[in-house]
Amino acid sequence: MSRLSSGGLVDRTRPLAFSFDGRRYGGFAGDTLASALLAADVRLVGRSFKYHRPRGIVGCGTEEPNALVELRSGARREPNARATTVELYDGLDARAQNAWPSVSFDVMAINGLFSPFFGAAFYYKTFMWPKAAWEKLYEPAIRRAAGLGRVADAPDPDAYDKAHAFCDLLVIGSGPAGLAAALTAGRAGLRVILAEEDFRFGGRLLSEAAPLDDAAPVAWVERTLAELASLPNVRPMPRTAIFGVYDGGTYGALERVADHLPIPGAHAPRQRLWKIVATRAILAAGAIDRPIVFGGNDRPGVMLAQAVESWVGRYAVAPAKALAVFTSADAAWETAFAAHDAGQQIAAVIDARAAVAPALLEAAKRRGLRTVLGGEVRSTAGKTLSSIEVFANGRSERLAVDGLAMSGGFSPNVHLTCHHGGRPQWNDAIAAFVPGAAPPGMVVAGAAAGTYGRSACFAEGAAAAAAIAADFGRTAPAFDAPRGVDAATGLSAFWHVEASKGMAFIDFQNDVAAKDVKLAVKEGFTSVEHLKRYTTLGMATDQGKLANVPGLAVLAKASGRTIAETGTTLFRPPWSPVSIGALAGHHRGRDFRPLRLTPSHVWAEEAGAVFVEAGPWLRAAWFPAPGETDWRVAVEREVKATRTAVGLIDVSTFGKIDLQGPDVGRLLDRLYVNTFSTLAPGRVRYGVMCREDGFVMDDGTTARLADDRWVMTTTTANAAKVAQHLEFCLQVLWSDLDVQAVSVTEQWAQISISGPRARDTLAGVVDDPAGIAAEALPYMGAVETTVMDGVKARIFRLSFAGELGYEIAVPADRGEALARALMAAGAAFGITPYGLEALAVMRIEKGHVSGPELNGQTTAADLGFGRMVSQKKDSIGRVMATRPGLVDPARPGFVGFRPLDRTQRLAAGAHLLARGAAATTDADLGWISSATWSPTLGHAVGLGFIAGGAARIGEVVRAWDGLRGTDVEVEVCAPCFYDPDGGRLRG
Amino acid sequence: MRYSLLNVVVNGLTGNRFTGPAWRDAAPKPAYDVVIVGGGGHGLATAYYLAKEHGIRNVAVLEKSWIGSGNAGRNTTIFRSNYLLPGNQPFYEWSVKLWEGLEQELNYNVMASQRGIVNLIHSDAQRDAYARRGNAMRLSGADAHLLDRDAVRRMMPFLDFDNARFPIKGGLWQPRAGTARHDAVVWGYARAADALGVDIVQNCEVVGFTRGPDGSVTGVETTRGTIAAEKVALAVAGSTSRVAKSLGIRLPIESHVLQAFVSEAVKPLVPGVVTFGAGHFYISQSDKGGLVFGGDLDGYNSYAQRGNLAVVEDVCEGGMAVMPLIGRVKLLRQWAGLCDMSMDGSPIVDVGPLAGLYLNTGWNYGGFKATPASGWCFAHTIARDEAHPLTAAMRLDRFRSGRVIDEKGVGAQPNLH
Amino acid sequence: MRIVCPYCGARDAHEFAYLGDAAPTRPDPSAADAVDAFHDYVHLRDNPAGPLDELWYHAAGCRRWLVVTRDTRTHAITATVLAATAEASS
Amino acid sequence: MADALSTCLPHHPLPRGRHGAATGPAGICLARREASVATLAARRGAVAATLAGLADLLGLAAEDRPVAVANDRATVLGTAPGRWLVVTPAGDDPEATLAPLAPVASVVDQSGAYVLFELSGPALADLLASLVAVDLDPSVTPANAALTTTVAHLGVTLWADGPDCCRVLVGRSLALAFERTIVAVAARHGVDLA
Repeated sequence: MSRLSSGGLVDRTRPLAFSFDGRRYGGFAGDTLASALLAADVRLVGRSFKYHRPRGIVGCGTEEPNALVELRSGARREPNARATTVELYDGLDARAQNAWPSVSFDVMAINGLFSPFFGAAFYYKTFMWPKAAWEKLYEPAIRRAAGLGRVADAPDPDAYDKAHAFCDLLVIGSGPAGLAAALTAGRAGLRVILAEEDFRFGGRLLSEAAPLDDAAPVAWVERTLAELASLPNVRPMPRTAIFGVYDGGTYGALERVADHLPIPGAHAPRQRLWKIVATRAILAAGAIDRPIVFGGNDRPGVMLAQAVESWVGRYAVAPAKALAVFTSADAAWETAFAAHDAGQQIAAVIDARAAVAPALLEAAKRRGLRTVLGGEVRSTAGKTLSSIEVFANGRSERLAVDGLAMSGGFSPNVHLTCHHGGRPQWNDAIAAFVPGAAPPGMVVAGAAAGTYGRSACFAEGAAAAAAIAADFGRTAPAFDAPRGVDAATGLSAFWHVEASKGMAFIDFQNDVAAKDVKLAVKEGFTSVEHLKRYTTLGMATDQGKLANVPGLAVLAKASGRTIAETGTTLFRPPWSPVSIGALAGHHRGRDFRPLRLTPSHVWAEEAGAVFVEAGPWLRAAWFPAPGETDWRVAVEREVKATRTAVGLIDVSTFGKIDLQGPDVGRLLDRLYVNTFSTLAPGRVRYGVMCREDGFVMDDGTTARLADDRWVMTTTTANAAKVAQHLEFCLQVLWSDLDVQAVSVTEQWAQISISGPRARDTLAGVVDDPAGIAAEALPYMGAVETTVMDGVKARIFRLSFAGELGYEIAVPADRGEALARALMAAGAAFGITPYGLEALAVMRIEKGHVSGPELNGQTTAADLGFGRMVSQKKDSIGRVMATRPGLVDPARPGFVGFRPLDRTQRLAAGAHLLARGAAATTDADLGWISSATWSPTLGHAVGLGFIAGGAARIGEVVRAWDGLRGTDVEVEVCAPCFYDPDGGRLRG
Repeated sequence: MRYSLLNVVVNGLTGNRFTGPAWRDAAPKPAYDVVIVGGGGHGLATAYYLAKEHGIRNVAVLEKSWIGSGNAGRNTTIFRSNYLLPGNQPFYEWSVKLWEGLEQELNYNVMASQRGIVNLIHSDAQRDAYARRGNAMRLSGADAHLLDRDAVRRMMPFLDFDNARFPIKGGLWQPRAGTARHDAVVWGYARAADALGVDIVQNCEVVGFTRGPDGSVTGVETTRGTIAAEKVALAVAGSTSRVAKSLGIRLPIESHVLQAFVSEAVKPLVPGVVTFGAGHFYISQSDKGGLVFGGDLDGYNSYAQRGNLAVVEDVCEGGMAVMPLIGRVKLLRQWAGLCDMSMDGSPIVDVGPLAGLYLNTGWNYGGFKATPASGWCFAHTIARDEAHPLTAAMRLDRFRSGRVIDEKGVGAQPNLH
Repeated sequence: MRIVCPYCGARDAHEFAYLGDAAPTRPDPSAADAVDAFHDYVHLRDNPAGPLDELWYHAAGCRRWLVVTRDTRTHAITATVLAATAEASS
Repeated sequence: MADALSTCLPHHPLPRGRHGAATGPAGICLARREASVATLAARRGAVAATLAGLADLLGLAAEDRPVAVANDRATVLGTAPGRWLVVTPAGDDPEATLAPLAPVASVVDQSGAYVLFELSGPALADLLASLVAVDLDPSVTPANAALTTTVAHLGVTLWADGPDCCRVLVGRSLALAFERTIVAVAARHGVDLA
């Protein structure tokens, strides 16, 4: 048990139990899983990616590359959770991952023995023989060994929320610079959001020992937070990581709402995705300690000095019984002093520098700490660290320590400044990359900008906020910085112990060692991007937060350049990994997209409809009668009933657009290939609409209800597209036209009845039966009238099914009533509701084109509408439709097909081949776009396109369907199989 | 030097004493037979096949940055030939055939892995359309199978078959499709081309062209001097319009960004490539274990190589809709590639439009899979001054003639392809 | 990305549908060279890396077509006006 | 997903009553209200004339911007330049009511097209922050704003109707989807479906 007897910010009155790899341990509220494991003397927590070497806890936050665990189990199992950011809760259950059978004995560790051969990118040079072996043998093995944690066993049971926030200033990070900035801007009255990734505000102040205003720094943090909380214009957001900077001042943020609980509270989300729109932002994300590259630096027990400071200061944990420090930076000395003062035994402070500030030596002496100047650690020993080999003054010495704190200086967290392509700049003075061009509206303050030392960070944060407040025309009161003594921040660049023994790692998780970088350079991969991609350096789950700079240093030396010359790879979003569930939010399962219901839906369900998803809509597919199990039987019955009596279907999903104004006729003439301006009031006309490139966009009927009032219908699929196209014509192409187009798709329920008894049925619901008499309302006529005792209605006499038919439109809220009324009125005539399947059968029998034919690849001529195209006027697409490729007689044209052997079936998707032709692309004559069994004709019928089109009618070709193993001889015929002269429509 | 097991062992034992640069860091010569502008997969493959298949070895590949820095290094590494139209399908099928032997051809393990692709089907109309496509694939000699719901379930039980807004009704399966290690493809072609004498010149940006009295292209002006060339070939996806502008050419091209995403590494889950038929989402899993996925274009012209959040959400919604068990898998990195989106969604491989100039562009978001065949056919076009039969339909003049290759049928609207 | 709709105010770009370069204007269909002119109008684009006047449609808002001036390198938007100026005037 | 949604298919009406958090008062109340609605679109160049006509006809000073202007007879919502949604009491025939405007504007009855919802409760602000990607701070969005926008892939027009209360027009075919969205997003507050 390594918990210090006093100090820290854990709540010793709230003990928590948790388990790791099946063993039970205890911790306190305020612990992370990592601090609790260290307090319980658990050092070995994982295995590395390639060599499966033992891995411990290196860092204390988001940067952690090693201590990745599987958190929770079953459907809630989260792979690759960072122990250093997992807030401890009672009953927490975690397991080591990427190790078998156990983390302490992992058979895959044998890879380590082959490390001389498994160098950088070795796999590009081998595994090629024999040819098949890569996929059969090598790759499966590699895949099994690779990967880290396991995905959950079942759909994620938790909810994920989304929210939007807007502010004048977003402050990212709540260390000295962030708090000073938030307080200054808040006092100035700006709308401020203070986002902190940690579950506690304060940043490094939570770990540091040096007092502020003569008290522990946390006291000042608490006072500051209390004031911020009291300001209505300031919103502090804990557990909220800003992960991405997007355009227009949009920041992506992930709030971990319930990750610190066993499961989210009832109905509460697990996480919330925030989309924060901020006019300005101050990045105060601090800096993280940098590892040193030396032999065995990956051994459990070797950790960042900054982390040691946190274990001791914030979590009251002594991370080792005997701890050595290896550094080239003053800050690590301060860490050693603080740790020692808190009760952590310090074996030695080893500094690569030959000389350090006398004050440091003095302070060490005062504490009786051993110091080694000009020294370096060349190797380490132990499964978990048991000793280190120190070389100094020409001699080696082995120190028995079980902990080693390392620091080669700091890497400012410039990540977010790169999200708009800004390239970090190398700063020799602090041997680190500092922000280059930041995204618009963002400034960087404090350690993230390379400014070290508390008072400087306070001042910089406050100044940045004051300047922004001024831009908003507000004045900020001077920031009253707390009194304190700044720690020493001197350092000199030190990267790599050249005389290391054993593997000296740069990227701990991906097992990239110094020798790999040198090999990459030798093989010509000297661009930083090539180095990264060739060695996988910086591609681990920490995205190079620790590895990048040391890697660049080794690269620079090996390729005879400076780090400034090598440059660095770009950080891209997200700053820290974001769960896919949070990015998806509530749009899951059946609620992935909103479902649109037809006006008669409730009636249809009562009538036993089987529904099908049709784009955004849910529509009736067929209405099985009692005892009907085969859908084909139901569909056949529905078709026959419609053809012989009367059938009913809800067609409200068609797009409908109300057109008013003096220029509607002119507009329609330009939209449709055929002429509409001549259409008389009370009449309906079928029209075809093209894109400007000459291909068909949509078709439908448009009725002229009065001189200056028209209503257009579009296909269900193209409703939105046509409406947008129409507004384009009115607003961009011809804004001189006085036309008001209003979508009324939702306004009108439209129910179609077709069949010989359609008029008799309709008579039972219209208030004025005379108005629908054959002569009063002829085929393609339209009338505004009333039904069901005074309900406003529009009746159009047309039928997609090809019978005497009417489409009756009433306000959508009356659609269900209309369906019921029609069913009642038609009962005596055997009215039968039908669904999309029967509709499809009947439209194919009639040879009407639909989605499969109007696929955006066909012209009006292809579809047999050539004669409809008016040459007396211009219309969209007319000119481009004259291009040779569109008038080529060899183009596939629209025809019908019937099997020579009438017992055979046809399937859409079959291609057409000449008799005896080989099945090759060159021999391809066309395809069948729609096919069905026709109950009316008693054989299969198909529609499709064949090279040459109608000219081939009468020929016999093959409908070849290699995919489903059929090859059927078919006769090419006219597309209309049923009532070609349309007598039944006019009946 | 040839890579072999022995080579790996020897270098392992000798601390890599017997290894050297994978390709020479060449300095540009004053003149070449062929100068290829653009050191991406297509440019390097073109150089390789020029040297290998046509004996033209006095070739330079000019790259303004590091080779593979464009879309070759920012894609989702999928190859397939599940195309519909005769102008496309045979070309992509030839590409798959080249992928199948690429390791041995290049003596470099590009990790081409034929894990298969399944396009999920969610409606009867979609099944009919995929049936037409699958038969078109078979006509060109490709493999295609129509799967029913149960077959898809056996293959990928983790998909949502029970609670979906758009139920899975089957799939179109091409077993020979797969993925490859994208960077390795670039390095493999570079190393192989270099071995045949091709000069690969990095950090050499083309800033202009030299022209003959007749207006023909006679060479390039670069940041490393003027280079004369019998033939200048453009393979600069993402920058085509900018380069063409300096030649006074306007093209049926818009630059758009396509985002791609990778998750943290997880143990094997997704066997091959899966595409969601009712939303914008497709996914595969890399050998390292990362889930590699993407969706639709951001949808507006851009040279920013950066995507926006709304599309990230849209893609992840699609992911959760088909694979609701990945909710706790974490997105590790997002990036974006610049796509030359053409007006019909299909590529342009052609001689001209100026004498001495050769055009390879408009690969939309499908350039990676085409890399081998694009190099193969473009090399032929350059060497013979005529279109290769497999790219005969991909000429620039098709927009004027109307013989477009519009797989999606959305017309001259690049962001919809 | 946020677009300030002249009518609705600042909205996320996902509320808008994109068309593209606003410069090409529909040629005279009766002109002798109409086919060539339409070929250019429908297909050819300057596709500049820099400021571009573009047509966006506020599909989820006022359903007006807008001309948005946006830099294709930075996505920075400097101006937004209604495409049909006549629409707004009274 | 909130519990009710996982057990209730999206094409079946949600049970009325309490959803989500069951303890304490409901944070959100969602109720359907009856109303008549019409789209009023000024003819080309007749925006001023239409506004004047509205003033005469309904006695309210509507504006050519996205705001809600109401009196006891009607609420007029600006939805686009020269366009408004006119909300009148249920049972009204808006095409008849607004007929006098015919010379200067098109009138289209939309009473069947929309379902009018009333959203209210102490958690309304939180809910709107989740749903609406618009800055609702008074300094940016006036209290009388009429927002036509999307919430969770649904097109809506919404405006404030007193403190902690707003009204939302939703397409009729999507009304159930809208209810599901509210129940899912506001589950933690507790939702009362009236």
